[in-house]
Amino acid sequence: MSVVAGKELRIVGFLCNWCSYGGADTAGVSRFKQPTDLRIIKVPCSGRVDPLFVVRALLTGADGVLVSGCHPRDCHYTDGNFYARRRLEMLKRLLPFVGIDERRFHYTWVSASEGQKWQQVVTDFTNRIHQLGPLHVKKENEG
Amino acid sequence: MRVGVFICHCGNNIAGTVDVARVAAEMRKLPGVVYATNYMYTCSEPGQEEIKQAIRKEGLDRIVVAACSPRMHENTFRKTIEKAGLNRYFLEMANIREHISWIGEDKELNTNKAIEAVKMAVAKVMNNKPLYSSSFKVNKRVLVIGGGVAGMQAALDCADGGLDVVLVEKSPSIGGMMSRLDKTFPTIDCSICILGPKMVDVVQHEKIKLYAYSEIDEIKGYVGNYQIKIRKKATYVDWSKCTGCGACMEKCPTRNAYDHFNFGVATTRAINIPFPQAIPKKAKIDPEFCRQFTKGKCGVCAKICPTGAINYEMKDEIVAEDVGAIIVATGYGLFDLDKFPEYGAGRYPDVITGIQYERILNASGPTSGHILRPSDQTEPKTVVFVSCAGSRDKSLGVPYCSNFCCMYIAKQAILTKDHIPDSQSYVFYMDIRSNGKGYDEFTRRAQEEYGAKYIRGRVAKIYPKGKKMVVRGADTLLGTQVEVEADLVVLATAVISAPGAAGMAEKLHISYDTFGFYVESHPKLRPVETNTSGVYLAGACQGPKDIPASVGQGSAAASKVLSLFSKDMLESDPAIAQVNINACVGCLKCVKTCPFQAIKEEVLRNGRKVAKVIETVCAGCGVCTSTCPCGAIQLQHFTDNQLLAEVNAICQS
Amino acid sequence: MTDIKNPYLPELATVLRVIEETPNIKSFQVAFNDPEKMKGFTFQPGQVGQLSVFGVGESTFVINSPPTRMEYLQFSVMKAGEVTAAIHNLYPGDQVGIRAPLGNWFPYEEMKGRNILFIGGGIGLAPLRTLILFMLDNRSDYKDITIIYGSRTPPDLCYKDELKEWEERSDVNLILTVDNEYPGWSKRTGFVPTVLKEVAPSPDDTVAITCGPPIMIKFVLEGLAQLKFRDEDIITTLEKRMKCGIGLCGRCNIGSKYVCKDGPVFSLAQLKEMPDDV
Amino acid sequence: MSTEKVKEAIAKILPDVETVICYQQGFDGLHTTPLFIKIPEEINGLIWNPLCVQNLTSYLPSIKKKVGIVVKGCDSRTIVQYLQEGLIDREKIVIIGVPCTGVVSVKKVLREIGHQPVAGVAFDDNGNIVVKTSKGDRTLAIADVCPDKCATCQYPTPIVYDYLAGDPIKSDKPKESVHEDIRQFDEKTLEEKKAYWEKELEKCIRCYACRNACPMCICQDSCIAETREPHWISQKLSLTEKFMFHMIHAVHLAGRCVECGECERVCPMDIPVAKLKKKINTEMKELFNYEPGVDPDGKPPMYTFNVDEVKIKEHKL
Amino acid sequence: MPDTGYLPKEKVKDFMRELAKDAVVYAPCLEGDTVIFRPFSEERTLCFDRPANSPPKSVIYPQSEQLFAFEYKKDPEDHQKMSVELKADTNVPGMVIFAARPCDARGFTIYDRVFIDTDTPDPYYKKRRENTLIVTLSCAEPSPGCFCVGVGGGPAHKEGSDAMMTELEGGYFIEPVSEKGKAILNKSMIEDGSPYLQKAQEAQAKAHEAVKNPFETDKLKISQDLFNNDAFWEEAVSKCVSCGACTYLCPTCYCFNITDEQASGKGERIRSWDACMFFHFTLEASTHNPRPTRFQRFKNRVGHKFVYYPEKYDGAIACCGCGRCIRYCPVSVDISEIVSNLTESGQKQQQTAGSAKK
Repeated sequence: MSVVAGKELRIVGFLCNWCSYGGADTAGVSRFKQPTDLRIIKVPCSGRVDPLFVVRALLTGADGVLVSGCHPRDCHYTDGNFYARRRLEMLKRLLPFVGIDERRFHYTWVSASEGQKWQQVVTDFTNRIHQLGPLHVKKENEG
Repeated sequence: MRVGVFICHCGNNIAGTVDVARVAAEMRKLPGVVYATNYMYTCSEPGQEEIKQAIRKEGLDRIVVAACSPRMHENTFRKTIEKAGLNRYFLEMANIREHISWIGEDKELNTNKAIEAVKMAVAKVMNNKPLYSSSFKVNKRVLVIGGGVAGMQAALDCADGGLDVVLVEKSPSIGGMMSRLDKTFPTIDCSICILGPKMVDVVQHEKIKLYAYSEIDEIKGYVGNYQIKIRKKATYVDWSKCTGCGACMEKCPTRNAYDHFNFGVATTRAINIPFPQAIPKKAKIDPEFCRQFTKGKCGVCAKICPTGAINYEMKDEIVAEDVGAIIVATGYGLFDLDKFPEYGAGRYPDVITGIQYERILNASGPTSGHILRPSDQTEPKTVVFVSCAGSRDKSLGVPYCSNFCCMYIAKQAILTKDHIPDSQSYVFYMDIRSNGKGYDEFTRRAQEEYGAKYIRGRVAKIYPKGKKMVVRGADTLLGTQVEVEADLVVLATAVISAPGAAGMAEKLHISYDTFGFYVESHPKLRPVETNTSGVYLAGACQGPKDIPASVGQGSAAASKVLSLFSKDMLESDPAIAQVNINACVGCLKCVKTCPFQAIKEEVLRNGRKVAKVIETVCAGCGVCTSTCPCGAIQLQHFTDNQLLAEVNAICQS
Repeated sequence: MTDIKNPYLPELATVLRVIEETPNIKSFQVAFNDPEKMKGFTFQPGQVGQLSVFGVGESTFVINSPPTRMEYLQFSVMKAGEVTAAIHNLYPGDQVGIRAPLGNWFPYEEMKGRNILFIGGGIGLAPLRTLILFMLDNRSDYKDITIIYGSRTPPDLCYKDELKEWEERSDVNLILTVDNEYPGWSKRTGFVPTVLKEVAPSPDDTVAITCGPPIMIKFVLEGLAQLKFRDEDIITTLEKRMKCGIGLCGRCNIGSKYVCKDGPVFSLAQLKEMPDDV
Repeated sequence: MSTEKVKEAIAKILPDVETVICYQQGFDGLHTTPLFIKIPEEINGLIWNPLCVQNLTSYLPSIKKKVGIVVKGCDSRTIVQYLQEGLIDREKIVIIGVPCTGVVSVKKVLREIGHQPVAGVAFDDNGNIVVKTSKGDRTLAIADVCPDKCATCQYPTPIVYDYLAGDPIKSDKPKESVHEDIRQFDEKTLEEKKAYWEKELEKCIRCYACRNACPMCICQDSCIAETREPHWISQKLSLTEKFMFHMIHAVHLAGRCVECGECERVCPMDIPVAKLKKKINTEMKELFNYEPGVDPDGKPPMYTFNVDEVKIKEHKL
Repeated sequence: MPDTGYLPKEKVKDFMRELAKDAVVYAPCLEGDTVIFRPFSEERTLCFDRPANSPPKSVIYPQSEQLFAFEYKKDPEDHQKMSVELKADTNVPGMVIFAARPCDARGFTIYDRVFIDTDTPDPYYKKRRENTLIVTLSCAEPSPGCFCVGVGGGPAHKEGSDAMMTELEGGYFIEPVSEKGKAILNKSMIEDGSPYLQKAQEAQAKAHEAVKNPFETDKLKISQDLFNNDAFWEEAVSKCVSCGACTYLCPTCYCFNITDEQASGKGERIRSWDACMFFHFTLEASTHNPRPTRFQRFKNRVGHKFVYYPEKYDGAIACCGCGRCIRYCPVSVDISEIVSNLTESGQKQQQTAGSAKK
């Protein structure tokens, strides 16, 4: 049991607890319809997102990874998203170098009140991943 | 491991678009899950009871609740499982309502997504570890930053509640903006008459320690245990000797010192007491203007002072205070005239700001309450008020409403008529915002009883014409151009965040919005709390506010502190970073990136350097964990392995 | 080409019972799923087994139930790393894997007719327990049996029920100690090596068998030497990081000896012949 | 020339330090190996020539006592980076800097001479290396067999040193050339790049020579490539896991790699692993105008931030 | 049938194709500038003129292999009940290692004692070993760092080979060593080798002469004093960076790790190469590490090859002298030099040098 074949692709989302997870909640409360592909992992802060989580996800089966945190200057932990922004930008620029389309990885800022923005982000990112199709980075080669 | 899974229908909220029974059935197939069920309302009393029963009966050791957002009920269920004997961190929630049932239309897809979400939660909970909070002592003193009406109210309420209060005010007197006002709306009672006694209460309260003319240099620590460094700025007057007699001020030869209290409407002496009701009523030298400092000789005040309080050698002094909580009441700032080139950018003396007009109106102000226009000290007969001078103007970076200008313009129009009965006031406005108790009646009175003419429209330009100022604008209701020849123009300049607000927020580790106003924890339900525990907000530092709102918030913040201090010990959140000293290589990159200075270097007995987390300071952001290259510092409850378990549950299934 | 037994493939077994010995030590009684296997299983006191939690890994523990009581095999596990943490999460009914018996054993035949001195600390009583129970089941084969056992605090003492039983027996001399004074503890206090010195058992015709944390072992060995025990009469059982358990993977060696295969039981005389990277 | 000056400098500092780390001849004519000089007599064993490639500074963080070290310009960047990160105590290190016009890549020489055993080498005055094999001598221009880093070297003279053995040299290589190879690789299509890395990384045997030789891989024994807590990576020898390991190495070196090229030099399977790190460096330069190992007071960009990042634009969907 | 064979150079590929009919043929292939044993296919570039960067040990002893797969199974009737299913697969196809060097083949004989000649033989290794034909190519000249003759081998040492080829001008002279090896003489491309016997022997003797013996003796005698002297090791390997290049490239290193991996109730137990040079190799859960320092680990590595293994196996040295650990060492640590210093004659040299040290 995993993504529904033919209908969904595998999208992993890392959302910070204070802003974006709340934004996704707000979108839910407002009944803003979204595609179902995204699977959300809650983290306290976007600064907790080690770029290697994104790499691991993309290498082991994810077709797309989304990271969302508080808007810059608005981090619950003051600086967490500032670090996140640098690390994730670095990763975004590294990915195409190893042959992974950088469009498969998106990072953005959504506050707890921005339900509508969240809906837009999820919808647009999911559409983008569907346009790109499944990612076949994974290739087992023993020996 | 014996995981129990509880799927909530949430009435029809979840069950309507998710096949909850199927989710439960799928969970039963998972290794490690020994119990899975679905229930109408898991958060209800019987729903929680069922969880407790199952824990006991089935010997469950970890619980997954798939229901609404954990932001809603995580605490509820943590308490539930704790009551049944499990550690509260053996709970994971899968958000299948806000993130699934409410946003997806296809029941099949929703159900599949819910199954995966719960699988992720199961994968994570199997990696959870019991965490225990430790308790620490609270220092039951409170720091109030800002001695305006909000800060004073907070300080008095705390002090009356038995707390020791440290009140720090950066100007020489407490009282803030309210002490400058002439009358207050909508009652037209004298501002200083109602504020003065409060100021006296503050200075006389045995529980309040006042630092006037002082600023916050440094804030260290955490809720319950803050260490504050206060900079007592040099006044060059020994306040322990100064009696406030004012003799120095009378004899001071410098007469052109900028008068901060009067917003430059008049000048003052280089040594001055800001205003007659000042608390503390002490003199201070303004070295920028004092001849002793600028020319190196004078010494008049030193000679005249009967108590010998003058000390030209005085230096700033740093004092330390330890407190357990902080109330921030740093107030607001105002746009300068120079923001308005079309209104003369401060070049026309008879175009003034609302707060300057307050000083002109005020009986103890520079004109002793006679309305005299600055240029020629004559009585203005035509006064034009311009509202929204900057406010609600995106191009000036102030898209918001300054909240109380409409009201004080009405008040000032009324007072103008009171002072000069043959005067005529004009008010250019965008909208009249008067939604407080008795407010709308008040603005009507200004128009109906006092004859103020309200013109809806923006003022495009103000320029001098002889002794008059021509105010040119549009009347958008009539659709015509309007020109008023005024004797005096008062701009209701935009309320902005206090100067230095951002720097203060950074010292406090609280967040601020793009305009520099401090951000409350929740816009509705936690309006005085910040996201940093132990730091509370009062007054206009959080956003433009009038007096009653500021006072109310001051009291609210005080009550928050009082309830925080009702316990002797506080419990720390155990979901904080932890160092595995065996893996730590002592590179201390985590020390560099920790936003809270919560990590320090520790030298082990064998001489090895490692990182050490100061448990009470760590806020649990996890920046250190993603900084650490060797995985030695792990944010508990969000460890690499816990998050990887979730990633694997999605990607490797 | 004949099919050989796959030494890496564990025998499936079920946890029967979990006993909480101390705050961080649990004992697990397990039995093979195949009753025939259980019936046919034999081992010698001191031999070890590899206990698997599939998905997490394997770890080596001494079989601390004696070969004279074969309804189950008992392993005592102190929580330290990933595998032991996973083992601690096991409940009765859970499935595990066992590869046993592995390694050598206590030379109990050679000890017959002699005085036996057991010196244990903390979880170090586990390997001794096998031999103690085995000797008590064959009590007449041995002369005096003395057990010196200590732990940090009284709650850290393993096998509390058995300790009580041994204490009550007249044919066992049990000396218990904890490191420091502890509320409600009326017996000895002090570290095991110190107590050994105080008790000063005679080396005459006595074999000393010791197991415990490395630092205790170090001082116990010194103490025994002072008491004039011969190196050949001092026996200890070593613990090492092991993976294969059959002398191949290369990490548990001390010189040319593999603890998993040539040990874990060594006499001090043997240890002295080996390099010192213990 | 330099050799004597290096020896002089060592003789001078030796009384003051526990050890001086420098080079000696290795097992054949083409290889050098570290020499740890403790007593004056051992100075004679020292050699200094373009075969002294290894970045010796990686030994510094683990040495507690006061040491002397011989560094080339490129090696000195490691010391600068160590200083930025607070990994060494400048007081405990005496640096003998040697201006360098380029070293020799043993791999490239071996490729040129067909992997013959080498009896000895000599260097002539025209910038050539003469390699003696059983099949005769081969004369190669050092410029043709230098490591890639030398071809674009910007720091021929050490950035920090206490003694300089030789006259400072200015770089004659254009600054733009440094990242040229990365830009060219960037031009390839995603498929080409993916195929390239799959083919290269497939060769990896996870011996971790690249990691252990890397002066900035400070985790060493605590590297997450081998731990279960955290369990980032399995011991399976699949392409995914090899890929993951090299991504870990690259990401952990983001904004820290001093481009000494050790990872690539030591790889027994000749995988161009330095490229990944250099790519990140190119981006660090672009984003933060930061170059690792150049300014002792600099701040590694991943451990700091600007509230307003001038170069990071919000990404649109 | 003749005792020896001859394979003309132009028929080499035909011969390999023939072998590939019923086996996977691993041959040294050029990838970039790297020589690696790869399953032979037409698009590969063969490279016989120097030893491969990595030996063919992974063919018989893969760097990682599944010991067994497991799956947790829920009882459909009673979801509280769970069983485990284990599946082990020791089946392997027929394999040929082609054109390995004699030292590489000799390496397998060192494994054989450990993995096969024991009371608990390793079925995975044993099956692969039995299913693999090893055709070696004798060395014409030594590579940098080679010292096979010092450990009882040689450029044409036949131990471990099933058949050995020796390069001559127009082809390869083939000597079968085992019964398995004899069978290849039947292949149609193989001509009678006897006319080439003498030339081949000459070539082999010449090659043997060219390899230096760093120990200057056939019988190594390690000084126990020196071996047990920590200071010797600290000094000798202070430059070692503790990576695994030497062990992973070594045809005689066989230490391994066993780890479990699982996702969603399924998984496998993996056996993977490990290196005694790694700190983690002996790290215990209690955080105690019996060999915490580099020199202790290096001592164990040398000890294993030159002291412990010989102690266990009749004096056999667990080193084939292929020189890879020297050639590919990031810092050019030379094991032959260290071992030579460990011998009694080496010890004397050391002492004279060491007495001057402060």
